[in-house]
Amino acid sequence: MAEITSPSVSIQNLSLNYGAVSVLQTLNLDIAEGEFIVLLGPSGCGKSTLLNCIAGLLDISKGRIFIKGKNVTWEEPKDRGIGMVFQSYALYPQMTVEKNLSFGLRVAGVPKDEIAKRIARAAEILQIEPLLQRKPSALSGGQRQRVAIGRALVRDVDVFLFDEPLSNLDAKLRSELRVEIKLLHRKLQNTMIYVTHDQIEAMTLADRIAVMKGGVIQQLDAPQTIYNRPVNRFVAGFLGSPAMNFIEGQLEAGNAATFTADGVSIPLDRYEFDNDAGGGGKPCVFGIRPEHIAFGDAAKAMPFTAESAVEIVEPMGSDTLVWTKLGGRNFSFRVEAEKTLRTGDPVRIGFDPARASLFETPSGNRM
Amino acid sequence: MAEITSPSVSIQNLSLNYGAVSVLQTLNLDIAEGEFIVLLGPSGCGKSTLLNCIAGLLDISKGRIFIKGKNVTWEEPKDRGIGMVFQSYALYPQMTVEKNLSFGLRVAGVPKDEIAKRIARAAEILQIEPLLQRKPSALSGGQRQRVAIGRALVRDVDVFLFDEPLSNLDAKLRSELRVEIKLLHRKLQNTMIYVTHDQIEAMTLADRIAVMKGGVIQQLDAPQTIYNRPVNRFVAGFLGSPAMNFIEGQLEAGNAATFTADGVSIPLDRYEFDNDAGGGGKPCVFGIRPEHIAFGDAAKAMPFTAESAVEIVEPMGSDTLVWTKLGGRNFSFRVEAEKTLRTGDPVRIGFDPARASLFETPSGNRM
Amino acid sequence: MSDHAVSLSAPSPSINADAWGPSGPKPRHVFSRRNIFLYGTLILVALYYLLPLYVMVVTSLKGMPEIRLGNIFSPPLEITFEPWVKAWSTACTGLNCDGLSRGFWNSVRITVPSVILSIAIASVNGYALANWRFKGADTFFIILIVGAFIPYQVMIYPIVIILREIGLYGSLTGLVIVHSIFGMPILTLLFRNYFTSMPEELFRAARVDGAGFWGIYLRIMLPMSLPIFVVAVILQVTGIWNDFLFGVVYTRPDTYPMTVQLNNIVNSVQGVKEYNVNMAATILTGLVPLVIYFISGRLFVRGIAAGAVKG
Amino acid sequence: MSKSERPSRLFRNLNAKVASIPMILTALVVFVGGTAWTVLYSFTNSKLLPRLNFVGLDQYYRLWATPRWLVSIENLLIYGVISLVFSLVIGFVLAALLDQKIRFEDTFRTIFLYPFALSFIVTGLVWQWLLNPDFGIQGVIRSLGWTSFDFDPLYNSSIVIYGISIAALWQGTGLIMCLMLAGLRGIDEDIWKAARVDGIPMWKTYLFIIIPMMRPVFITTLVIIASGIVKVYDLVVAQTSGGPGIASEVPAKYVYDYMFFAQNLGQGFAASTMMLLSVMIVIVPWAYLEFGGRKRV
Amino acid sequence: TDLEVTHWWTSGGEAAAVAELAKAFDATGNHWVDGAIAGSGGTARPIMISRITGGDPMGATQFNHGRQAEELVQAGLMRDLTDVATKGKWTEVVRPKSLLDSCTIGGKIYCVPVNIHSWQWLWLSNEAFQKAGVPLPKNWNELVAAAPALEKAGIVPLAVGGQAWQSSGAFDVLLAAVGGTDTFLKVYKDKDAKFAAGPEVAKVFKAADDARKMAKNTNVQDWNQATNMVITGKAGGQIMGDWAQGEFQVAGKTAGKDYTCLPGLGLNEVIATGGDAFYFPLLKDADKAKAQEVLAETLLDPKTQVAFNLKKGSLPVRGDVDLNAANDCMKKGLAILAKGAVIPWTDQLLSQDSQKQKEDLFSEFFAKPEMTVEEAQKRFAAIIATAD
Ligand SMILES: Nc1ncnc2c1ncn2[C@@H]1O[C@H](COP(=O)(O)OP(=O)(O)OP(=O)(O)O)[C@@H](O)[C@H]1O
Ligand SMILES: Nc1ncnc2c1ncn2[C@@H]1O[C@H](COP(=O)(O)OP(=O)(O)OP(=O)(O)O)[C@@H](O)[C@H]1O
Ligand SMILES: [Mg+2]
Ligand SMILES: [Mg+2]
Repeated sequence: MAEITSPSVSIQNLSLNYGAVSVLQTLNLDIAEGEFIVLLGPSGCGKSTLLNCIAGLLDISKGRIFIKGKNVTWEEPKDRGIGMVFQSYALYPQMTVEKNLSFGLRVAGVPKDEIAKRIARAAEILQIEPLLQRKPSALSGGQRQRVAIGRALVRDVDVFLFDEPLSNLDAKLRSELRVEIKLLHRKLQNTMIYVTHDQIEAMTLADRIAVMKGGVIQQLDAPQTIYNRPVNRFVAGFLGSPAMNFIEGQLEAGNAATFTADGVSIPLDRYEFDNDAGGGGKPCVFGIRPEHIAFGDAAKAMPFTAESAVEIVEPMGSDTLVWTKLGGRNFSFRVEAEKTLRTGDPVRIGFDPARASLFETPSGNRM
Repeated sequence: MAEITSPSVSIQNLSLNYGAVSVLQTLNLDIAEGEFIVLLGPSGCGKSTLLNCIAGLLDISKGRIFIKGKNVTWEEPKDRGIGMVFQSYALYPQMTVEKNLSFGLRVAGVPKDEIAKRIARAAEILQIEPLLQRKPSALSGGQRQRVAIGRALVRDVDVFLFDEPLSNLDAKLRSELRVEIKLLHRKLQNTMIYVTHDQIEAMTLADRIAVMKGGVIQQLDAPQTIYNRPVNRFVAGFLGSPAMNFIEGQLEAGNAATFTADGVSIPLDRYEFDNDAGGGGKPCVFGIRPEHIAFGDAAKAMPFTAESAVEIVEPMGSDTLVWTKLGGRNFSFRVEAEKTLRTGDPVRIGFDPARASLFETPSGNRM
Repeated sequence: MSDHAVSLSAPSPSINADAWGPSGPKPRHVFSRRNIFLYGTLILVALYYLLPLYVMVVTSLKGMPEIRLGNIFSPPLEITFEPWVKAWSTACTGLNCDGLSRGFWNSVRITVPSVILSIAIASVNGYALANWRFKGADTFFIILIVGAFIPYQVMIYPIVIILREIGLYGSLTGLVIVHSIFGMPILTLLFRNYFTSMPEELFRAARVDGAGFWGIYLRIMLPMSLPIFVVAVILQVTGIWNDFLFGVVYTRPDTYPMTVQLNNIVNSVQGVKEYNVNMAATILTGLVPLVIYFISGRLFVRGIAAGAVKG
Repeated sequence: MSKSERPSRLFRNLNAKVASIPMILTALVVFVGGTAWTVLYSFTNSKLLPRLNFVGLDQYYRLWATPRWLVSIENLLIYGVISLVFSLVIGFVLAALLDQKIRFEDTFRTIFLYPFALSFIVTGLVWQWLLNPDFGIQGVIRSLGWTSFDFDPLYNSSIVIYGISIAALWQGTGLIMCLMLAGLRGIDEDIWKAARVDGIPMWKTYLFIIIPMMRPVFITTLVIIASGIVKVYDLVVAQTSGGPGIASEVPAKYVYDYMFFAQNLGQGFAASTMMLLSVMIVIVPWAYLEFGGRKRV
Repeated sequence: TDLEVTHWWTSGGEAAAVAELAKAFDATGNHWVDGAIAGSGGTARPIMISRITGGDPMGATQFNHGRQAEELVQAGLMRDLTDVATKGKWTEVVRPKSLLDSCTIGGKIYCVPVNIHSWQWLWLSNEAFQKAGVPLPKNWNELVAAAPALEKAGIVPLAVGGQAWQSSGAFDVLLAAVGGTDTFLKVYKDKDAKFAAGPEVAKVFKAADDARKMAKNTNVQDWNQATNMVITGKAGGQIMGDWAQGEFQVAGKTAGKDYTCLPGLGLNEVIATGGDAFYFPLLKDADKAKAQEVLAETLLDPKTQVAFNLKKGSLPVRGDVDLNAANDCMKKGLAILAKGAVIPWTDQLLSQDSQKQKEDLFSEFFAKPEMTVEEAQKRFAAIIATAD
């Protein structure tokens, strides 16, 4: 069948149990050649497990895995053409950093000078040149992590599996490496499956993001789509920092749909419904991101405005997060750092409901 | 001497070598009772090493360490009244999560019901209740990390040492735990020394931030001061994401000091010099953060404005980073996500030099 | 892949198996090449190990006339359990004709405390050497290691003198101490090296958690070193249970271990040798360690430090 | 401010020091004391009982003029190399095979280990039989028609030491296997995973990753095997009592025979001193490199 | 009173023999506490010596008579039995007298000899010679002559087990038989090294060379396996002590019919007075000391002697006992003993040290065909030169 040969990685009906604990449930995922997929999801949702399954390191309970159109479900990891960065690093403790990096290549019979070249390149990218002769036990946490990345980078494979590769690095290094990984991906055009908890990483690197929860992929879409049109409340709440504001209320379907909650009523004529609005009085949740909220003068121009009082002010360096109340709920919005607001100050806020998201209760699906 | 009894933790002239590698060099640090100190610094700069020294887990080469006014330089870790989260977790593999959490308490002879209560509380905060009976090997990376945090949290100690405790957690959980840690700190009023690479964590949690580089503390100040008035170019460049823009040029000291570089000249009359400006033509670096740059109409109101063209547009979810050129250098600024700029568009940018930083060359110190 | 071709798992009838290929867990064929190689090797080697046992068992079931004539490999024409009975309960050593049974409880009384004490001392030593090094410790340790190479017969007389001087000569306590002393070099090395290979962070974490020397040893290190304790138990149980020389040199006749009887049954130079009884006696004596081997196998836990540290 | 003097060194790490007292006592009193005693008496002509009748180096001259001692040393070297190499290799291979999550692991392990439990006094006899050219393996195979088959290692002076090694391996490899197995069980599963992803073949993973990681276990094993080699005695007595002739004599047997059969303690002590001396020349520098100075590996 | 007695008599016949001693001792109202340790002197002696020097001595202990306990006596750890001996007139009853001599050190008697074991026997398989079609040899020389025929029939002419003491013992037997009593004494008693290097002894070495050639296909270790070869007709003969007889008996063979024994190899019918003796460590406890005396007396009691030696297969140390129950070979021995054709055995003449060196030499000689007779004799002479 033609459709299974085109994606670089194709996962079909994958299930995995650890004894009685079922971690992945009939998961399906097609990844195109050269695509950069980021896996996002709460801690313990099964991201590492999924990578391990793709790598062939866990015996899956059900389903199939194809890589480059070949069914590799029962293949050995080495025959799958993958490179992997382990969340726990799994460095070879008795080898120097250099040996750690070169070992796989030497085994594969890559010529010596080629190995040296690749290692030099990886070490430069990862800024670990001075550490090449050390053993992992004499490295800091972040340095170990970089060696783990290096071990995957030097290999010439079709699919890279990266499990939170940058989590222990400082922001500066992280953004540098992010760029390097992006460049590398552009150059090599190999498929990347990348687990991260850093949303900037996710947004900037990914061609598509897969948001997982409890072993199930909730949404698989381009970053902007995921961010702006989350398919359910979980995805909406999970992405974005500071998190999206949610207000529970009802949908009043009249001439123009309106969302009403404790003291507020938001007109939804500008909102694009995915599904039919259904009957009136339907309970639902209204969500809007803090950065989509204007305040002060700018708020006046918005289709919806409200008055409230500042409750908490949280400075975050470049911006400040301001907490107030709307519809009886805590409600946060972001202002530039220099704006000086104090607790108790009255504020006017406003937003465009077109940028909001509306979710059914109790299913949580986008409306 | 009175001054050494008041700080909760006082480190005097601490040096540490690993064999020939010198990691910490005559480091001094006084931390007040109940203070929340965040250690920031590039990977491998010696943060974990410093924590280990404070905990008494490494034999220091020189110097003294006082905790609560007592010289603990040669005390056993258990006599120092500290709790620690290890970067590598260091969970007891043969114990269940519950046993891992309760170990320290059982050793200290805390009554059973008290132990149960504290564990229940920690497990709730960390959202690991369903995992209490598992062994660490059956946990995901983030779950292990949470257990590691929990093991410190349940203990009732004077000083907490946290080594990148949230690095492997998803953004949502991370911000929740951040809040919990802040609350806990407020409640218990114990001293915290906290290593992180997450600047939001650093900014929101810290009373003071210590920025380290190569085993030396570069600056120790309140978060806003560090952010707005970095003492040197390293600190300025290290903090802030996206990073500060730097333009190399000269300082023309005339009536009013001016910074000049390839085609631009920025008046510095509003800039507060820390040190004497020195002679004319002195080479220096001008730095300004992307979020302090206004563009379009807003730019016109700024004391300094310039025209340029958009080179790259980087969407980052809530905002977009726009790259242009100023003074021959790449120059980035942040705009709201909905602003649609395209490569090649002409832009007008402007900023207030009062918010900039000026650094001497080659020392890199703030002027 | 040949594996796929011979797949035993029936493809789901609704899907064309060839087009979709393998699915689900990789089937484990009983007769895969890996298994044939693996079990083939193991069984072959096991045969080599079992051949002498076979000869022993067969011989022990034969009567003496048959042995005198016979082929050592041929199964007994007439199975007799008399040698076993004799070995256990009626073989004479000198005047005492109660076979191995006589020394059995003595052996137990010697082995149990000796094994426990020697392992306890050595594991604590190993732990101190691995995790709490102090100046000079290495020197003593190296002396111990060299001591492991001294043939212990050489030490018989000095130890007689030492025991005599501290007044423990001839007592069970004395013997237990002797066993602990001679077990110490190897066991200390065993434990020291095992503890050094444990992630040091665990030790650090426990210190921060407030545990002291003994707390860390008992609660952290000990549970994590089950496999090595098994090895130590195997070493010591075997060594002490089968020990003859110390048991007889450093105790009195009323506390002689079973091996004195075994030696007496087996080792007469003059007079008639009853091979069948010898074999039976040897197997009988070996049964106790054998049982320990089998039981302790369960403690060979896999991945004992898994999940402990990252890096 | 109280002058913060370093606390007395003696009381630092006190628990560890207290716990090491048995070891220190053993090392000093038994091993150093006992050895010194032995060396002292090796300069005497003590016979049945130790007596301080000094005769200078006479015992040593006699020792090195004795053909049996020279043969013993040569045998020890051959036997040492064989059993070291094969014990390690066989022990490790068996452990690696058992570590493949096989069924009946307990049974196989016990089979490989049981010879260790059996007293060699009798199993030596069984090996004598098995290797006896007339009614042992050679006899059986010849009776099956292959009449030129030769396998009589215990009865042929030139290869007897190899014959002894066969039985020695049979008896000793089980323990080595257990040690190795214990070491293998300590290896983190993630290392295996990393190696599998790196495409490293099984044997290379063992050779270059697992074995180096098991270095401490290997050192323990090495010392156990080596000390067993130096002390080898029962095995030879039970199988050949040193024969044919003196072809399979070993130093420990020389020591034992001269101490107890010949009732010439001085000679026995001289021989054991020589053994100990050569062991020390090898072990002490190595041990200082291995265990001294350096912090944890 | 309980008295612990250590010894290394543990095999079936030996144990039965010990039981006789114990029975006799118990009959005196005391109690024999048995402390048997098998494995011959090498195993048992360090234990005994440790016990004695460790300050926890047994009541009595076996040694081979001869020089094994010399030093313990000199160290004053052993009890002087002269009083008991005088009372029991041992000098008169013990026969041959040389036995008591080896218990005497500095004019005092320290041990009680209990039996005589002699090495001087050639055991022949009647069946083997029948099969080979040669007449049964009447002495060593005839056996040597018959060897080629035996070999042709696939029979090993002479069985010599691999253990060192067997070849060494065989040589000593040859020395007394081929060389004669005087030669034997000259070498071992006078320790005449020149003589040992001389032509008389060279003759013996020639015989030993024959023996080694005849024995080259033995391929067994234990002496009783070698005996078993004779029993089953796989070997023509064996030089072994009188204890070998037990094996023939257990196998149901009859002397004269199935096998033949030739004392002194049929050349020089003498019997060496090796054997066992009991020594008594010095004890503090007066009761036990008393019991020791009783035991010493009991051991030499005629009734005990008969009962013990019949079971043990050895010869009694008293001439005045009646041994009708003895078998053929034993009777031959008794007859020789009665004639007074006795020589002391190496245990009595040589220190254990020299014995051991001798063992090493002969086991090498027997196993190594390329070792020349001359070389062996030279080394033998060297051992004799330093022997004590
Ligand atoms: N055992 C050792 N021997 C030599 N150098 C070491 C050893 N352990 C750590 N180092 C070095 O000491 C420096 C500081 O290490 P440390 O672990 O304190 O870094 P860190 O600031 O915690 O870094 P990270 O953020 O990556 O965890 C690093 O450069 C590291 O390479
Ligand atoms: N051996 C095991 N036995 C039982 N459950 C396990 C085992 N290993 C992992 N799990 C569970 O499986 C789930 C998925 O684990 P996985 O490591 O894939 O999570 P993850 O998404 O990578 O999380 P994280 O972001 O924290 O690394 C977790 O809830 C974990 O507790
Ligand atoms: Mg994970
Ligand atoms: Mg660190």
